[in-house]
Order: sequence, then structure tokens, then C-alpha cells
Amino acid sequence: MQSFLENWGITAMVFAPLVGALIMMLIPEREEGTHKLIALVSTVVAGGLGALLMLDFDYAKAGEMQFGRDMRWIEIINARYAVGLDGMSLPLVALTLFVVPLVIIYSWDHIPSPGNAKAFLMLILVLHTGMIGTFVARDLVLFFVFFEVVLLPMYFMIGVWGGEKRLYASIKFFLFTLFGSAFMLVAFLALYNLTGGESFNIERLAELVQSEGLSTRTQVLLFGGMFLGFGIKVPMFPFHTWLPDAHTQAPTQGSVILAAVLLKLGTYGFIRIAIPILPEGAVEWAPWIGLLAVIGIIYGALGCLAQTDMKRLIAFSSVAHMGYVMLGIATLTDFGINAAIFGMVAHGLITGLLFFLAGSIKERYHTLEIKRLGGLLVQAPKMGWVLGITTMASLGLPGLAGFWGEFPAILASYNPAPGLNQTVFRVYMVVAAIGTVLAAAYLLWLLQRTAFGTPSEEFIDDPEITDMQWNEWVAWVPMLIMVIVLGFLPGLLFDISNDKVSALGEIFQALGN
Amino acid sequence: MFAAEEVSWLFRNVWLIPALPALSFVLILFFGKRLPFKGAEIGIASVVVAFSLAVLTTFAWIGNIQSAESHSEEAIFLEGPDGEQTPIVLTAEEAGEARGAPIITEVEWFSIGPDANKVILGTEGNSDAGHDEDGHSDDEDEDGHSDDEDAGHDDDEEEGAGFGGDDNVVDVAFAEDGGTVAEAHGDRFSISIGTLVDGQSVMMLFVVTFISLLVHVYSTDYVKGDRRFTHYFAFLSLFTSAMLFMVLSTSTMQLIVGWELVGVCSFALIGHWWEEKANSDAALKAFLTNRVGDIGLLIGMSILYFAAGRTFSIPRINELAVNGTIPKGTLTIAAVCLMAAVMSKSGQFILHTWLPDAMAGPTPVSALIHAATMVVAGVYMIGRLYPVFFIGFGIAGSSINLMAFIGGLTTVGGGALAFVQKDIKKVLAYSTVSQLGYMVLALGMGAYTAGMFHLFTHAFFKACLFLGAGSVSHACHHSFDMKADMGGLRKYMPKTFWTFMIGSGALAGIPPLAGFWSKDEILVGAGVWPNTGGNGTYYLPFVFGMITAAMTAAYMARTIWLTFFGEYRGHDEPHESGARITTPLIILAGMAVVVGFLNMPSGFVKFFGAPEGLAHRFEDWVEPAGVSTFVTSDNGFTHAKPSLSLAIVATLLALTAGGAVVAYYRALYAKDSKATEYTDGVMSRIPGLRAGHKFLEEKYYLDHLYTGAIAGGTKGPLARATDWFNQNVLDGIVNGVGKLSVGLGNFIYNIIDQKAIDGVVNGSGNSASGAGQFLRGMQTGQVRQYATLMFGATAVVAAIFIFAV
Amino acid sequence: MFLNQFLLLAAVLFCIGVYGVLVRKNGVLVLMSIELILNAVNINLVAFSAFNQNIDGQVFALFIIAVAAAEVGVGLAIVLLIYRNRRSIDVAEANLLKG
Amino acid sequence: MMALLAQQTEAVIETAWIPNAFFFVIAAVMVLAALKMVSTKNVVHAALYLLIVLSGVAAVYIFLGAEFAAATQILVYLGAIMVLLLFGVMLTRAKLGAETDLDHDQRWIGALVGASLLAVMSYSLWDAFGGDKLPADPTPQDAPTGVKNTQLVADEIFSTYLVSFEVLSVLLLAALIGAVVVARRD
Repeated sequence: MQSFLENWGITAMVFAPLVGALIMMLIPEREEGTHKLIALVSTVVAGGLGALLMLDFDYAKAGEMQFGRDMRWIEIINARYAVGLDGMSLPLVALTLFVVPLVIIYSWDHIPSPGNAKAFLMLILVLHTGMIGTFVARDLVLFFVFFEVVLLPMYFMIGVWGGEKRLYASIKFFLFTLFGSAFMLVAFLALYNLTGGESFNIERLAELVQSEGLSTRTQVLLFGGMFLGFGIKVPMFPFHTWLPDAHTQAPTQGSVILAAVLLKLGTYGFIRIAIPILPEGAVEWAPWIGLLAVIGIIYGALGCLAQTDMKRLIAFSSVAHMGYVMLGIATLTDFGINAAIFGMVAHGLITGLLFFLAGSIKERYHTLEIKRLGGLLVQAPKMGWVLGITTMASLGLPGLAGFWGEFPAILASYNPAPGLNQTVFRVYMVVAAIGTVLAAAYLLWLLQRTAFGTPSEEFIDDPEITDMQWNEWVAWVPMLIMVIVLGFLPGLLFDISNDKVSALGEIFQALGN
Repeated sequence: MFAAEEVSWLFRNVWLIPALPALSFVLILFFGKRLPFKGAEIGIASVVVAFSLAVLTTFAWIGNIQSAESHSEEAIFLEGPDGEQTPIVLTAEEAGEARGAPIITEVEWFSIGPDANKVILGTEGNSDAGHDEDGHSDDEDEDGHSDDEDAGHDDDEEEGAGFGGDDNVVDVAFAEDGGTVAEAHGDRFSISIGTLVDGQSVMMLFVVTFISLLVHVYSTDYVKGDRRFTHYFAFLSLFTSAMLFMVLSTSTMQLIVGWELVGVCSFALIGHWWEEKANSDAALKAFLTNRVGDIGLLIGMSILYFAAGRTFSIPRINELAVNGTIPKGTLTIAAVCLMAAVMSKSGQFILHTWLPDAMAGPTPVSALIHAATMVVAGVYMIGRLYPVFFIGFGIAGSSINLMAFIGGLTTVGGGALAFVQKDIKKVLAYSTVSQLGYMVLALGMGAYTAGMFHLFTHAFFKACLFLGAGSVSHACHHSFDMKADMGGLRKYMPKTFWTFMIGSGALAGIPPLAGFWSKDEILVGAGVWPNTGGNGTYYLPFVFGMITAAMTAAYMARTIWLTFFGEYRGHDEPHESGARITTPLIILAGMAVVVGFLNMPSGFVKFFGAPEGLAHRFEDWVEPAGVSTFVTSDNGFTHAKPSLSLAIVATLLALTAGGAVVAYYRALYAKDSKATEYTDGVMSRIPGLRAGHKFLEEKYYLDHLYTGAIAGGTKGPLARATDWFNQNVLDGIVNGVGKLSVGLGNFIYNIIDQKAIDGVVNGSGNSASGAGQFLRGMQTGQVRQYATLMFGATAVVAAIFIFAV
Repeated sequence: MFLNQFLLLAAVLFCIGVYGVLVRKNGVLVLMSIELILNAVNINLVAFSAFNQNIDGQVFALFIIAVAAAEVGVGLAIVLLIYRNRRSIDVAEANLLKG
Repeated sequence: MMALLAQQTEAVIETAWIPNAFFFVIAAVMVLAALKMVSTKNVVHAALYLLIVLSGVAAVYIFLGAEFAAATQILVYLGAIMVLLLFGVMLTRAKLGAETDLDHDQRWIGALVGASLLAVMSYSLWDAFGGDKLPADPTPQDAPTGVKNTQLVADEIFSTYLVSFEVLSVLLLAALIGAVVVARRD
């Protein structure tokens, strides 16, 4: 058992949902209950395997790859099936394993129109495999394959189950991401060839780049390619415009997965691939990444203030929040990158929860127009409370998870890695801090307009407006608990990511000296 | 007073005090609605226990100080019962210096940075040299580090100093005594959470739990029958917990967390009646204004973090600020940033505008949060990081500095505004603004003890006043309008009247009430009155202080007159409030009488032949001491000498001002005691064309002119102008910025986002779609045609490859 | 014998097959032309097998024969279906793919 | 070694002019039959022309030393596929005589495409394999002596290509079922 876990645990975890999807394929569409059960079981199996792995994980050595598996795959280009877990990927794998079963539970009564639970849940399962696979991959080709596997189910999810402008949104999403991936792939291949065509393994490539002495110029160019690929996924200003559309049009489940996990593929790519492999390129790019990040923070916040649609507002807030994550990464310090990882997890939980709420509000009120909402606390007090806590978490209130992604990133930009311009980053710090005010402004405004006050005439006696239902409880409460627990015990996450991140941070300390 | 073990236990487990209300919050939230008293009993019980512990801690602390003062040679604290755990080791080299040294109990919260394991291995067996010096004496070893490891721990932080970036490089001289640490780059920057017990925090523990308890009791009557009764008590508990958590901070990180948490409780409680938009607007305004200040807090704390060599520890930052390791320029920037946070939290000009609006919340909340405790958080933070501000603003040598200036401006501006309010709570709110300015003014003049003492006394009498206002409004059918619905209440509610009188007297600085002692000390602290010594030459702040002393008495006289004297102008019979409301009032009034005597000048004590030991007790108990703070005469931190003549002058000034106001209103209401229309100053009656009409009609126009010119002459235009400025310019800027950012947001969204950036995207989409339309024409559905095209294309492409490549 | 004589023969047959596919309207005739194309390819495979003295090409040719059999089976079935539905096997009338 | 090999092949050429002549005759017949097949107006004739071409292909296999492939060609194509096609012709009620409407109007486009393909292919084939000659013995060098072509093919199919073979069987089965399902009259 133990050796199975050590050798095959990750593989089993990655492919368990896919197996579930294959089983579902054999079952006729009308047996919805069975489909839901299979989907839930396969995600829970994946989650259970993940939990066993996490129990078995040696946290004292969180900086090293564990449960590694490295097998022959595509020999002709030296691509190998290499997977593993370390302190950097563990939090994100855990996030994915945590959120997806909740999404499926939420789907129990909430299959969006035009129905077809079978196809819908199968897409979620395929997405699941793709997402975990991306986080555990240690080989660039494998990473790329998983990275792209994610794309198609999402495309269909938006395109089929989405809102009115779903086709436009899904195509925009697809085109944007594919555009970035193309550059990313070119960068990967160029990197492979420039380092002698020896390996696609990430750690090995990092060593090779050092030993081959790739010039800074080359590194900058390669980093640029990866930047486009990952930056669009994040999404960074000015590549963010796909996000509000995709989020607004996507079904609730799609929005939640998109916000909770998919966006993190981009940021994870930065800290797992682009920065460790190309440190000198990263140093050159960091100020620009920081600049785009803070523009994103302010821009996203201002965008939020102009929104009239709740879901779109939340979508814009993602731009701002991911700006903090990217700012943390851009500092290239242990503090900043730790904050970024925390920020990813926190944003995943919080924004995921916000999208869940938006979905449920939409279901009850049949609108998300902020002007028409109000008095949620009167009509559905429990839901109003969840909304209140979530917005507070989202605006970075200490004691809730959002804060630990935000403040350490601001702190870190006061003193970025050596070799980066301090003055520039301090300006970023001030701008980012101003962003926190704007964040509070739009989120509280949202809270005030939706939760406070009294319900408008049209909804006052609407029997459809009920308080939280059982599957909403089951799906939301665990997320809420995590938000609060992580808020008070940030060490839970920082201690996991710290070892790996500080090893990364030391590269830049050494580089600057 | 206590056995050493008990004292040690108390100081080590002081975390229980915030933990209890936190537990209560959770319990009320989950079970409150099912309980007979809807959760109020849990809240009260937890606060009672917390208060008892706080009282015990206070006495233990006092005992600690007293025994240190008696110069006993033996160690003040014994080791813990098991020899291994020595959580409390007083860093004292000499008992005299040990007086007031903070007692820190910390556990690691989380850590960021390279792993310390390798470093600890390197320092195994290293003596704990330098351990005593760096102030991190006391560390609760919960995670099983041995003492040696702890030593390594601290040393690591010093090594980390080298990391600090170019212009904040902390002198790494400390690392020398670290010995072996230098070779390994050990930078484990652990962020601790814990409790810091010293005079200042103990004082706040007492104040917060005391007032919280009274407010809890008061609220059971005041918000009786409210539909969110349970939530109300839950948030009261949460607030109490958060405030205590903040007060006990050992690290700036903890301080920030507590700071924001009290903010959110304030938000929730201001917006308690969120059905009305005005209330939720006020809540939003409070939160957002505080957020603006928080920018400064976050940045300032970041600067200090790196300047102190990557540590959040408050004693460590203070120590490095005192010994000059952190450059003065850095301290100045940090202090300016932190000042922004103080301005927002403690209602200083120009960020004070949220505080009067915050009166939209229930009155007990205003008493607890917006008068006695939360709003003094800014002042408390100045005290906590006093060396940073002291050196950063150059308080020792200057005649005016940013802190003193802001404090002075606030105290005068806030006081002037109190004159034009009809709403009794708004008067008190502006008065709070003014008094907070007083505290900041004191701290800005280096009069640390005076500032803290005023914080202490103000908490009692202002809470008393707010609760009194609540009682009045309870009687007058939930109105706060002094002019329309009050008057003559003296006869109907004597308990409320007398307690309100005592509170007002204390606020106005009438001897021997509490406010007199603290206010006097601040005026003395300016050091410009003959023979007072002090920090030097604060002429302008002194003038501000004197003006405020007069104004305070005047507006309180006006409030009392309008509320309690004359004839009742409301409808129905008012009635005295119940025991649960009046008892807290009486207790608070009692405190407002006695607490002033805690810090009597020694001259006064001698004059009355009281034992010398009674003099400046507060100063001894609260003022920080020990290595990690900075009581040395060479940085100008000396105590001013009290002056009897100044006390008399200030008191006379207050009495005169108050008397003049009373005279004015007597005359005003003598004509028609039931009138609800009277406006305040003379000038306010001139507007428009009615001026000429009034001039004829008003026979006593001259009288008005005289009284108006003397009593309210300046207060009319000045206060109106201030009010106008406040309402239009400052609020206008706030609203304008809000509007502007929404407009900018609209602009960006509509023009740039939707047109420019999306335009590019859609453009490419459109061109693809156009091409598609063209190609669509070719789709005849004829497989033959497709095949023809395919083979033809194959031929062409193959030809290209063959002939061209 | 030259390799090319086989290859050129195959090429000629292939092109005639293509011509047939493109020009014929009758579904059965189209299928026949496809068979021609497949046979041309098979000649190539066997020729290279001989040229390289490697048996793999023959194996592939055999596979193709088998696949061709399957293809004809399915193809004729489809043609029959079309015929049954439309009373005609003119492939030009089968234009459901029209955009 | 290379020189030796070249000499050997030279010799083969010298002596093998008779099969060569046969080849060209057969090739000419095949091309003519193919052309007739795509141009005839009688569907049944077209099938018979195809029969000629397929037989020619079998002959070509024999020239190339692939006896087994030739046998399979005759069995499968001439035996099975032709019958199937004739059934198809019958079932679709084609006339047994000449029809007028078998071709599209734009015959020249097809001709153009075919011709251009042929031109490109011929050129490239000529260019690539201009003077290459076939080895005298097409049997693999490493094959054990005395082993016949058929055995080699069998060895290969049932060892290296076993999986493909099985997949092919499944494909045939699927095609069988598919054909039945599609053509079923329901």
C-alpha cells in the first residue's frame, strides 16, 4: 500500500477523475443520479488519494520533490512522464482537490440549462484531471499537455452551458489562451533546443540553463514567450479582457473552477517554470511584471466600481487580486512568492465562494443587476452572512485568508530582490496599498447594495427566494471554514511553501550579489 | 500582593483575556438565539471573567512595579513550576531598571525565509551571549526549542539585518556576539503572536474590559427587543476580543490584524440597523476612511519591518529606533506613514469626518467603540511605537512637529464644530474628536504620560456621557435632537442628569474631576508656562490646548443647558431609565470622579499632607521602562513640573467660558422656553433679505450682539465656516474622489476597456468572421468539389515544395 | 528492374483513380475509383518493400487490403442507404454539408 | 561490398529482360483498363475493367517477389470486393447497358487535377529514384536462408504487428456490424 502510494499515488490521483469520466461515458444519459454519484465518488477518490499523499508527505523536506515518478514517455524528444509533489505544488493540488468535489456537490440541484448532467459532469472531471496534472507535472511537455487539456472542457462548458453571449465569450477565452500557449510552446521548444536537446525536465533545464550559460538576452526572449502564455492565463493587464466575459457567461460551476483553479495555472507556471529556469530573464522582466500587476490592481478596482452586474464585478475583482499575486511574484523574494502562493489559494477559495453566491443569487432573483438587488440579509440571512464574510475576506481583512496574500506582497515590494530597482518597487507598493482602499470600496459597495437595505418591490414576496439549501451548505461551509482557518493560522500554508520558495529566493539573493 | 507564581501565571496567560470574548462570539453566533437571554448572558459572562482577569493582572502589574521600586535585590519572578519552562525571565540587570520592563509571551505564528534547521545545528552549544541584550528575553517554548536554539533564533534575526536592502541596512554589529551564526546564512524570520504585558497594555486591558462590561449590561436594556439582539451581542464580544488582541500585540503584524478587526466590528455595529441606507452609508464611510489610513499603516509597518532587520517585534523595533540603528530619515518616513493611520483611526483632522457619522450606530456602541476604546487605538499605537515617532518627528528638539500640529488642529477644529450641532450624540462625537486631538497633541509634545493619562480618564467620562445621552434619548422616544425634543430633563431623570453633569465637568476640566488632572498635565507638558520644564518650547500647541480648554467647557455648557435645563420641548412625559441603564452611568460617573487622583502631582499631595507615595502613581505604573524603551534624559524625555498657577488659570478659563454660554442661553430661552427654533449664533440670523426685517423686529438686538459677540461671536462664523468646510470641502473631497473614481472607472471601462482593448480583440475576430463569410460561399456541400480542391491543393503545394525549396 | 517503373505505374493508377473520384457521379463508381487509388498505394508499398529488402511494406499492404475490404463494405452500405432514401446514388445530390 | 552489390544487380538486369518486357505489357494493359474504367458509360463494364486492373496489380506483386500479397490480392479483391461491388451495382438498380449520366459536367477540372498530380509525382519520383534498381533478391538480408516470403510475412504479422493485427480484426468486425446497421432496412 505504502509503496503504491509512493510510486503511483500521484498518477492515480491525477487520473481518477478521468476514469470516472470514462465510466460515465458507458452509462446512458438519463440516469442522472448515477452520473452525479460517479462524478462525486471519483473526485472524492482523487481527494482521498491526495489526502493520503499529504499525510505521507514529509513536511520537513517540503522543498524537495516527493512521490516522484519518472517514466519513459515520448522518447524521441526526451519528454518523460515525470510527476511529483513539493511544497510549491502541494497547496494548489490541495486547493483543486478541495474545490472540485464541492462544485460537484453544488451541481446536484444546479445543472445549468440546457441540462445534460452527464456531459456537464464529464467535462468537470476532465478539467479536474487536467488541473491536477498541470500542478504535478515536472516535465515541460507533460505540463503543456495538461495545460491544454484544461482548455477544451472549459470552452465547451462556457459555450454550451453559458449565458446569452456564451459563444462570444467562449471563443474569446479560447482564442486568448491559445494565443498565449502558442508563444509558450515556442519558448519551451526553443529552451529545449538551446540547452542541447537533452531533457524537458524542469529541474534539469534549470541546471542546464546555468551550465550552458544562456545569455541574458536569450533568457529575456524565452521568458517573454512564457510570459505571454502564463500572463494571459493569470490574467494580467492588458490581457485580461477575456476574463470578465468568460466569467459572466460561464455557468456557476464553470466560473468557480475558472476563478478557483484555472487562473492559478498561469501564476503557478511563473513560479514553477519561468522564474526558476530563467532567473536572469526573470530579473529583467520583474519590473515590467510588477508594473502590469499594479496597473491591474488599480484598473481592476476601477473597473469594478463601474460595473452594474454582480458577476462581472467579481470577475473584475479577480484581475485586481491576481495583480497582488503577480506583484508578489515580481519581487522575486521569499516573502513575495510565499504571499503569491497564499494569495492563489486564498483567491481560489474566496472568489470561488463569491461566484457560488452569485450563482445562487441569480437562481433566486433571476438577475444579477446590482441596482435591482438588495435586502438579501432580510430574505436569506444566512446567505447574506456568507456573502458578508466572503466580501470581507476578499477585501483583505486580517483574520481571513485574503489578507495573507495581500499584505506580504505589499511588504515584499518594499524590498525586492537585489538587482531590482527599489524605488520602482516602492512606488508599486504605494499603488498596491491604494488598491486595497479601492478594493474595500467596491466590495463594500457590492455588499451594501445586495445584502443591506430592504428588498425591492418586485422581489419582496417572491417565494423562490429561499435561504441556503442543503447542497449550498455542504459546498460553502468547508470553503468558509478554510478561509477563516487560513486567516488565523497562515502558518499552515506558509510552512509548506516556505522551504521551496526560500530556495528560489536564494537564487535571486545570490544573483544580485 | 500576589505570590510570584501566581503573578507569573497571570502574565503568561493573559491571552485568556481576549480569548474569552472570542469564544463568546462563536458561542453567541451559534447558540445565542436558543438561549433565554438571546446570547446576552454569554457575552456578559465572558466579559465578567475577562474583566476579573484584567483586574487581577492590573494588581499584579502594580505589585510588580511597587516591589521593584522598593529596590528589593531578589528576582522579581520565580521560574515556572517546572524548571525547564522559564517563560518569564526578567531581563533586569538591576531591579531599578526592571521597573516596567515588558513581559512578553510569544509563540511562533508562521515563518518565512530559509530554513533555520541548518542554522540551529550550527549554533548548538553556543552560549546565549547577547540574549539579554536584544530584548527578546522571554519566549514561550511551545514548539520545543531549547534555550540555545532560542538564542540562535534571535541571532538569526540579527544576521538577517544584512538583508535589509541598501538604505535600510541595519548595523550588523549585533552579529558579532552571535559567533557561529555568521557562516550559515540563517534568516528565519518567524512572525510571532503573543502577549506583551506592560503598563500601557495593562491600562488598556483594564479600560476595555471595564467599559465593555458596563456597555454589555447597559445594552441589555437599551437594545431590548431589537430584531438582531443576538448579533449585536456577538459583535460586542468580537469587538472586545479584537481590541484586547490588538492591545496585547507583541508584533506589528499582530497589531495590524487587531487594528483591522476592530475596524470591521465598528463597521458591523455602525451599520447595525442596515435597513436604512443612511446607516449603511455611515458604516461604509467609516470603513473606507479607515482604509485610507491603513495605507499608511501597511506601508509604515513594512518600512519598519525591513529597517529593523526583518522583524515585526515591537520591542525590537523600539530598541533599534532608540539606539540609532535605524536611521532617523527612515524613522521619519515610517512615522509620517503611521500618522496617516492614526489620523483615520483616531479621528484626527483631516480624516475625522467618519467619526460623527458613526453615531448612526446604537449609542452603547458609540460609547464603547467610538469614544472609549477603538478610536484611541491610534493614540495607543503612537504610545506603543513611541520611540519611532519621538525620533522620527524629532519631538525632543522642535517647537512644532507634524504630530503636535495635527493634534492641535484637531482639538480646536473638532471643538468648534461641537457648537453647531443639534444632535446630542454629534456634540459628543465632535468632542471626542477634539479630545483625541488633545491626546495626540500631548504625545506630539513628548508628554507621553499626559497623553496616556488623558486616554485613560477620557475613556471613563466620555463613556459616561455617551451612555447618558443614550439614556436621555431612551427617555425622549429615541430622538437625539436637543433643540426639538429635549430640555428640562433635569427634573425627570435626576440620575442621568447628575451623572451627565459629572461627566461634563470632567470633560471640561473642572477640578477635582478626572479630566482636570489629565488636561492640566497636557498643558504643563507643553513646557512653556514658567517653571514647568518639560520638553521645551511648544508655544503653538499650548495655545491650541488653552483654546480647547475654554471651548470644551463652553459647548458642554450649551449641551447641558439645551438638554437638561429650561422646559421640556418634546412630546409625552419623559421618564428616568431603568436600573440596567443608570447603574453603569453611576459607576462611570464615580470613576470620572476618582481616576484623576491616580496621577496627582507631588506638590499637590504635599499640600494636602497626603502620603508621598500617592503622587504620580499612573506615571510609575504605565510609563514604559527597561532596555527596550527609552527613558533617558539625553533624548529629552523628561517630565514637566506641575504648576499651580497654570491649573488655576485653565480652570478659570473653562469656568468663564462655560458661564458665558449658560448666560447666553438663559437669555435666549427666557423669551420662550418652549421654542424649538432658536439658532445658535448671531451671525447665523443674518442670511438673505430677512436680515433687515429681523433687525427691526428684534428689540434686543444689541443684547444679542453683545452676548453673541462675547459668548458666541466667534463661534458662529468660525464654527459655521468649520462646519461648512467640514461638510462641503472635506466631505466634498471624499465624495468627489468617490465620484471621480467611479467616473474614471466608467471612463476606463466604457472607453478603454470596452472600445479600445476589446476593439482590437473584436477586430481580429471580425476579420476572421469576414473571411469565414467568404469561405462559406465556397461550401457547396459537394464532396466532389472538396476533393477536387484537396487534390488540387496537394498538387500545388507539393509542386511548391519540389520546385521552390 | 528499376524501382521507378513500379512507382510510376502506381502514380499513373493513382491519378486515374483521383480522376475517377472527381468525375464520377455514381456512388459505386466512386468507390471503385477509391479501390484503384488504394491499389496504387499498395504497389508502392510492396515495391519499396522489395527495394529495401524489408518485409514490413508487404505487411502494410496486407493490412490495407483488409481495411479496403472493410471500407468497401461500409461504403456500399452507405451508398445503399442513400439510394434507399433518395432513389438516386448521385453523389452530387448528397450535399448536406452545404454551408 | 557496395561495388559487389552493384555488380550483382547489373547481372540481374542483363538477364532479366524477359520478365521486364512482361511487366511493361501488363502495365500497359492496367493503365488502359483503368482509363476505361473511369470513362466507360456502363457501370458493369467499369466493374469488369476494375477486375483487370486488380489482376494486374496481383501480377505486379509477383514481379516484386510478394507471392503472399499477390494471392491475397486475388482472393480478397477479385473474390470478395468485386462481388460486393457487383452486388452494389445490382442493388442500386443500375442499368446493365450504357448510361448517359455517369459523369459530372466539369470533367476537365478532374483531368487537370489528375494530370497535375501526375506531373508532380512523376517528376519527384524521377528526381528521387532516377537510377535506383531493385535488388535481385527482395528477401530480407537477415532472413534465414530457405525461408519463403509467406513465412516471413507470417512471422512479422504474428510477432511485431500482433497488436495491429488484432486491432484490424476488431475494425473488420466493427465495419461488419456497421455495414449491417447502416444498410438495415427498418
